[in-house]
Amino acid sequence: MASGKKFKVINPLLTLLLLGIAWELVIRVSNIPNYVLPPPSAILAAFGSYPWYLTYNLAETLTSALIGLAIAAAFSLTLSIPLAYSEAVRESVYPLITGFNAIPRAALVPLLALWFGLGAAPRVLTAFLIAFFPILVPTLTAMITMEKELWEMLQSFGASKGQILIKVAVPRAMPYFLSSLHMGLTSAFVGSVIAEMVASDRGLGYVILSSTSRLDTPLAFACLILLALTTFLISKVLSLVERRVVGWAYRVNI
Amino acid sequence: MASGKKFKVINPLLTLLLLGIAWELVIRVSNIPNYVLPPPSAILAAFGSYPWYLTYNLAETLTSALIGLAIAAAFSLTLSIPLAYSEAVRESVYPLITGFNAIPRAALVPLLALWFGLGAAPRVLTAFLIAFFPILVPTLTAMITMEKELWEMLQSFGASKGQILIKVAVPRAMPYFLSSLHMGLTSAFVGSVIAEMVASDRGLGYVILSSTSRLDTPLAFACLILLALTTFLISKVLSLVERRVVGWAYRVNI
Amino acid sequence: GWYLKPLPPSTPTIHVKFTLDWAYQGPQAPFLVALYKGFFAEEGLSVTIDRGYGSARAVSDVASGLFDIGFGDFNSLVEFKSKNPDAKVKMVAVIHVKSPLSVVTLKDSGITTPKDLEGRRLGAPAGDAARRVFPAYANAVGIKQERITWVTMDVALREVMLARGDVDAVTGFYYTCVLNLLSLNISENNIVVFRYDEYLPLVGNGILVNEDFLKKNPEAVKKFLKAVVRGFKYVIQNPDEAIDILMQRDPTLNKAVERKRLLMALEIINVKGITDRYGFGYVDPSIIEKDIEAIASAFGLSRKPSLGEVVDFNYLPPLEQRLP
Amino acid sequence: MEPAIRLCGITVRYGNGDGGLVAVADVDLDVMPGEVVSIVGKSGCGKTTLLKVIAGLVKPVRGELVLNGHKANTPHRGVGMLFQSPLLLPWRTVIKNILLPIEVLNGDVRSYLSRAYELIEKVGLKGFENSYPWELSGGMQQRVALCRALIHKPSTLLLDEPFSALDAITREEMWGLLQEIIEYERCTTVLVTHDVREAVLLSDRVVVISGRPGRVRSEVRVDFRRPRGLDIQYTKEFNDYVAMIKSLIGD
Amino acid sequence: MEPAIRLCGITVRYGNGDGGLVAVADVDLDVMPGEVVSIVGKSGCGKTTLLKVIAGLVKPVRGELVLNGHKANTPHRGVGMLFQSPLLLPWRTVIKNILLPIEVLNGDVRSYLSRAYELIEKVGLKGFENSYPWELSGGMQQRVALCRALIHKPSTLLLDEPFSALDAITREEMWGLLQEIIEYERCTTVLVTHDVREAVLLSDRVVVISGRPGRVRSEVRVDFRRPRGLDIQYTKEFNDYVAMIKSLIGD
Ligand SMILES: Nc1ncnc2c1ncn2[C@@H]1O[C@H](COP(=O)(O)OP(=O)(O)OP(=O)(O)O)[C@@H](O)[C@H]1O
Ligand SMILES: Nc1ncnc2c1ncn2[C@@H]1O[C@H](COP(=O)(O)OP(=O)(O)OP(=O)(O)O)[C@@H](O)[C@H]1O
Ligand SMILES: [Mg+2]
Ligand SMILES: [Mg+2]
Repeated sequence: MASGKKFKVINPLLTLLLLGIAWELVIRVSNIPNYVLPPPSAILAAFGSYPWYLTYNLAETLTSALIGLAIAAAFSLTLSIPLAYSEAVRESVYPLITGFNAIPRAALVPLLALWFGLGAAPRVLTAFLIAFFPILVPTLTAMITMEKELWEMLQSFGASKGQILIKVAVPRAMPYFLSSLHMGLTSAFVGSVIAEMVASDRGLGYVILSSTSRLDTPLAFACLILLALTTFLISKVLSLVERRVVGWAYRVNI
Repeated sequence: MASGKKFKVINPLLTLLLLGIAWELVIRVSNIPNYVLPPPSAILAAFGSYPWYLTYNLAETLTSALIGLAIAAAFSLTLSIPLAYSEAVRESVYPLITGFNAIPRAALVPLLALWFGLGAAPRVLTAFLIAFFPILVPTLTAMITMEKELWEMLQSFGASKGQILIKVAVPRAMPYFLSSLHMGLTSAFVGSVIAEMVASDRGLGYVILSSTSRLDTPLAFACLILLALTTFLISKVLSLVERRVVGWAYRVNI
Repeated sequence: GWYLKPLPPSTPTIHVKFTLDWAYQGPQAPFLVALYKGFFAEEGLSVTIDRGYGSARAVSDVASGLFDIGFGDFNSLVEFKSKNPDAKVKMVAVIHVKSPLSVVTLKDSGITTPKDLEGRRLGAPAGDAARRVFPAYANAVGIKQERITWVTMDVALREVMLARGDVDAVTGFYYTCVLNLLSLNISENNIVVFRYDEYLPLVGNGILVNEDFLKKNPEAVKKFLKAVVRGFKYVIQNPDEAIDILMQRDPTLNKAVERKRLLMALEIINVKGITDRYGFGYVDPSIIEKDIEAIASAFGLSRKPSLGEVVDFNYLPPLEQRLP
Repeated sequence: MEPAIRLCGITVRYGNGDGGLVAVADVDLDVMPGEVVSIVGKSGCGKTTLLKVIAGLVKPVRGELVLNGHKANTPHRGVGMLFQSPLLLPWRTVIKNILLPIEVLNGDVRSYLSRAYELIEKVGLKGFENSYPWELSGGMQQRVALCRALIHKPSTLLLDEPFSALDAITREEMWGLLQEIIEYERCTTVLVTHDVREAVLLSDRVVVISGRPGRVRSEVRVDFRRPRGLDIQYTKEFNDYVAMIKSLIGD
Repeated sequence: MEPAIRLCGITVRYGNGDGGLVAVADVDLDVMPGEVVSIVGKSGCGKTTLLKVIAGLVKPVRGELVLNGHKANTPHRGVGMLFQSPLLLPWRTVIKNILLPIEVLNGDVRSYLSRAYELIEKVGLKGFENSYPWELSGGMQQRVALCRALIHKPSTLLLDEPFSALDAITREEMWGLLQEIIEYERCTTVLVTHDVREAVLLSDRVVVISGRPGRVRSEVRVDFRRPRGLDIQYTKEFNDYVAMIKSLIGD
C-alpha cells in the first residue's frame, strides 16, 4: 500500500526526469540553437539566476489564477443549476456562452483593462472567463443525464424540480465538477498569464513577454516550466481532494 | 412539438438581438467612442464593407480549427482508453498533461512556427493542443467512474479489461465526450486565431491583429462576432448530433 | 530673516498615470530616472509608471483616459486623429526627433542598397509601424512595392527568421532589430540597416496627453515635461546609473545589452543639428507637416488632421532648460 | 365516504406513433382511505405503470386520477413509494438515504432521526446505518428503500414488489412490520406483488390485471379480520383465496 | 469424477481493519459436472458473495477455488452469470444486450443471432428485440438478463435470484426453460434463490447457509428423477423437502 502511494508521486517525476535528460541529449547532439529550443541546463541556469524574482512573479500569477478559478468554480456550479433546471434557459443561454467562448480572450483583455483599470481585476477576470466554461460543460452534462428512475423516485414523495437538482443532480455531478477543476486550473493559469502579457507589469506573463521580446528564450522557458510544475502540484492536491470527496464514484479500481 | 422546436432556435437569436439593441443604446447614450467599444451598427457596417474578405478569412480559420478539433477529438478518445486502462499510466502521464496545459499555448506558437514553418501546420497544431485537454478530462472521468456492478457483469463471462473499456466504458462516456466537443470547438477556434495572430497572414486572427493595429476596432469586433456566430451555429449542429447519438442518456426531460 | 522665506506653494500633489511605449528596457530608462531620482516629486507630481504594449496602443490608451499621459508614436497619432477626430489626445513633446523605423538585413543576403529589396521577402508583424509606413519609404527610394513579398510573423520570430534565412530582410525599430540580432550571435558588421529617415522626414515617439487632463491640469503637464526633460539630460550624462535604476524594475535584464539599447535610442533623441538648436521635445512644424503628409498618403487616410489637432508645443519648458 | 384514490378510465401509452405501446387501458379502480389493495398480474402487464399513474409520475393519455375528491395530475406530497429497484444514492449512507424525503420535504431531520433508527432496527439492518448502499446485499438494499418510503409517515403507500429480494423468513418479518405500520399510521396502501399469498395475507382487496394492454380482469375481496396473524396462511379459506387468484392470473 | 467447482475453506472479508466485515467463513462446497446446486439462506447471509467467489469476481482472503481440477482466482470464460439486478446497458437494444457476451468472446455474432431470437421468444419477449432496457418492465429486464447469461452456451451457470421479479405463472414457464437448457447443454448450475419450492424443484442438492458470517449449515439432497414435471410440487415428498429446508433456514 505505502509503496504503491510513493510510486504514484515518484512515477510522474521520473517520467519528467527522463524527458528532461532526453531533451538535453537531443539538443547537445543535434546542436539546436538556444532560440529554437533551449536545453534544460540553460533553463535551470535561468532559474538559478533569478530565484526570488521568479518566485515573486509566480506568486502574483498564482494569486490571480486561484482567485479566478475559485470564482469560476462557484459561478459554473451556480449557473449549471438554472441551466439544468430549464431547457428553455439552456437553449437560449448555452449557445451564447459557447459562442462567447470562441472569442479569444486575449483580444478582450485590453477592453477589460479599460473598464476595470490596470490592477488585479483584469487578470482575475480573464482567468475566470477562460476557466468557467470547461468547468460548466461536464458539470452540466452530468446534471442533465441523470437517470429517469432517480428523478421519479424523488418526485414520488413530492420533491420539486429544484430540490431534485440540489439533492441528486448536483452530488451526482460532483465527480465531473471536481475533475473539471483540473481543466479549470490550467485554464485559469493561462488566463492570468495572457492578461499579464497584455496588461500588467508583473506576473509570469510579463516575464515571458519581456524575455521573449529580448529573445531570452531560456528565461521564458523557465517561466513556462514553473507554470507547469505549479499546476502539476496543485493538480495532485486536487486529485487527493477528489478521492476523498467523491471516492464513491471511483469504486472500480481500474 | 413543432412550435417548441422553433422556439428553441428563435430563443437564442432573440436573446442576441436584445443584447445587441441594449449595447447600441448604451453606446449612443453614454457616448463611448468607437475605439473603446464600437456600437453594433458600426460592426454591421464593417461586415458590409468586406463581406468576401471576411468570408475568405473565416474559411481559413474554420478549416484549421475544424481539422485541429477532429485531431483533438480522435486523440483524446484514443488516449483516454490507455489512461483509463492503467492507473499507473494515468498517475504518471495525467499530471504531466495537466502541467503542460497550464503553459499558455500563445507562448508556444512562435516555437511551433520555428519548427514547422509558417504554413497551416502551426495553426492546426495550436488548435489541437488547446482543444484536446477539455475533451480528454470529462471523457476520462466518465470512463473511470464506471459502476463496479457493470464491470463485474462483463468480467463474469471472461471479458478482458480492454474489452470492458471498449464495450462499456467508452459508450458510457459518449455523452460526456460529445458534450465536451462544444468546449473543444471553442478552444480550437481560439487556438487557430491565436496562431494566426502570431504567425500567419490569413485567417480571422490576422485580420483582428492588423485591424487593431490600424485602429479599425469595428472590423476587429466584426471578426470576433463572426467567430462567435460560427461557433454558435456549429455548436447547434453538434447538439443535434448529440441528441441523436446519445439520446438514451438524456431521458429526463428537465 | 531666512525664516521668512515663503513656504513652497502648498498646491496639493497631482496624481499622473503614465504609460510607456513598451516593456522596461534601456530606452525607457529616462522616465524611470525621473521617477526614482525624484524629479517628478520635486514638481509636486505623484507619477505612476506602467509598462506599455506598443507605441500605437499608447495613443488609444491615453485617448480613452486609461492613462493621463503616455509615451507613444506620432504617426499612429496622426492616423488615430484622422479616424477619430473627436479623440481627446494630443502630442505635447516630440522625443524621437528622427524616426527609428528601418529595414534591417544581413550582408549575407546580398542586399546592399534599398533598391536591392525588390524581389525579396520582407518579414514583419501585421501591425508593425515600419511595415505600414513602408509604402512611403518605397516611394521615396523608388522601390517597386509590388515586387516586395511580405511575410507576416510575430515580433518574437522576426529576427530569428531573418537569422535563419526564412526572410531576406525585416522591418522595425533599428535598435530592437540590431540588438536582437546581436543576441543571436550575428556579428555586428554583418548587419545592414536602412533607416527611413534618410529619405523621409518622419518623427517617432513623443509625449501624449489626454486633452481632458490637459484642460484640467495645464500646469501639471508643464511640470511633467520639465521633469522628463531633466530625466533625459540626466540619462545622457549618467547612462550607467540610469541602467541601474532600470534594473530595479526588472532584474532579469542584461545590463550591457540595455545600456547599448539606450545609447542607440539616444541617437534619434539627442541629434546633432536639431536638439542642440531647438532643445529636447521640439521639432520644426514644417517637418511635422511633411510627416503628416507622408503618413496620410502611405496609410491612405481620407482626412488629414491639421497640425494644431495633433501637436501643441506650448507646454514645453523654455528653450534654455531644454538644451542638452 | 370518498375514495382516497380513484382511477377513472385510465389509459397509458408509451411512445407515440406506430412504435407506441398501450401499457394500460381503461382501468377503473377505487381505493378507500386506509384500505390495502394488491395488484397482481403477469410480468409486463402494467402493474408498475398503474402505480406510477397513482403517484402522478406517468400521465395517462385518457382518464382521470382523483385523490381524496380532487383531480390530480402531478406528483404529490404525502406519498411513500417503493420502486421495483432500490434506487439508493451511492454517495449517501444508509441513514442519509432514508432521511432523504425528510430533507426534501423540509422536515426537521433531527426529530425524524429516532424514527429512522427505529425503522432500520425493525427491518434488521442495525449496525449498517453508516454503510453505503453498495456495501449491502440486494435484499438489504430493498429494505433500506422500504425505510425510505416509510420515514415521512406518508398517508398513501405505493409498494412495487417490496419483498421480492427477501427470503421467506425475512419476508414474513416484513409482513408483520408492514401490517403494524398500516394499522398504526392508517395508510391507504397499494401493493404490487407476485406473491399471491402475500397479497391475500396483507390486503383487503386483490385486483387481478390481464396483460397487454393491462386491464382489470377481476377483483377479489379478502375477508379476514385484522390484525391477521401469519398462521391464517394454513387455513383452508386462505388457500382457497390463493388458488382462486392464481387461476384468475393464469387464464 | 472431479468436481466442476470446488470451494475449500473460503473466507471473504469486505473492507479491512476494524470497519471490515466477514461476509463468508470457511465454506467448503463441491459441485459435480452437470449438477444443479441451490444456495438458500436469509437476506445478507453471503449467497451473492459465494456466487461471486465462484465467478472469480471476489477474492477470498482465505481458501481456494478449484475449477475442473485447476486452481482459479480470476474470472474465466465459459461462465454465464445472472446478477441480482439486471445490469442492462441503456445504450443497447434488447438483442444487442443479449449478444454482448458473444461480441466480447469474439464469437461470430451472426451465427448466434438465431439463438438470441429463440431465447427471446422462449422468455416471452418476442416483439421487444429492438426495445431499449428502459422501455421494459422489471420482470422483462430480468428475463433479458437471463438470455444474456445463456447466449454463449456456458458450461457453468451462476444464477442469483433469477426469477425474483416474476409472477408465479411466468416463473413456472422459466423453470421449464431452465430445466430444458440444463438438460440439453449439460450446464453445471449454482442457483441462489429465496423460493424454497424453486430450489427443490430445480436442484439436485440444496445448500443452506446461515448468516453473518455465512457458513454452510447443511445440505439436502433432492432425489427426484429428471426431467421433473411441475406436478411433482403437489406430491407429499416434495412438500416434505420444502418444509425441512424452511425449518433449516429458520433456525
Ligand atoms: N418507459 C417506457 N417506455 C416504453 N415502454 C414502457 C416503458 N415502461 C414500461 N413500458 C412497457 O409497458 C408495459 C408495462 O410495463 P410495467 O412496468 O407497468 O409492467 P409490470 O406489470 O410492472 O411488469 P413487471 O411485473 O415485470 O414489473 C411493458 O410492456 C413495458 O414494455
Ligand atoms: N461491496 C461490499 N462492501 C462491503 N460489504 C459488502 C459488500 N457486498 C456485500 N457486503 C456485505 O456482505 C454481506 C453478504 O452480502 P451478500 O450480497 O453476499 O448477501 P446475500 O446473501 O446475497 O443477500 P441477499 O439475499 O439480500 O441478496 C452483507 O452483510 C453485506 O453487507
Ligand atoms: Mg413492475
Ligand atoms: Mg444477494
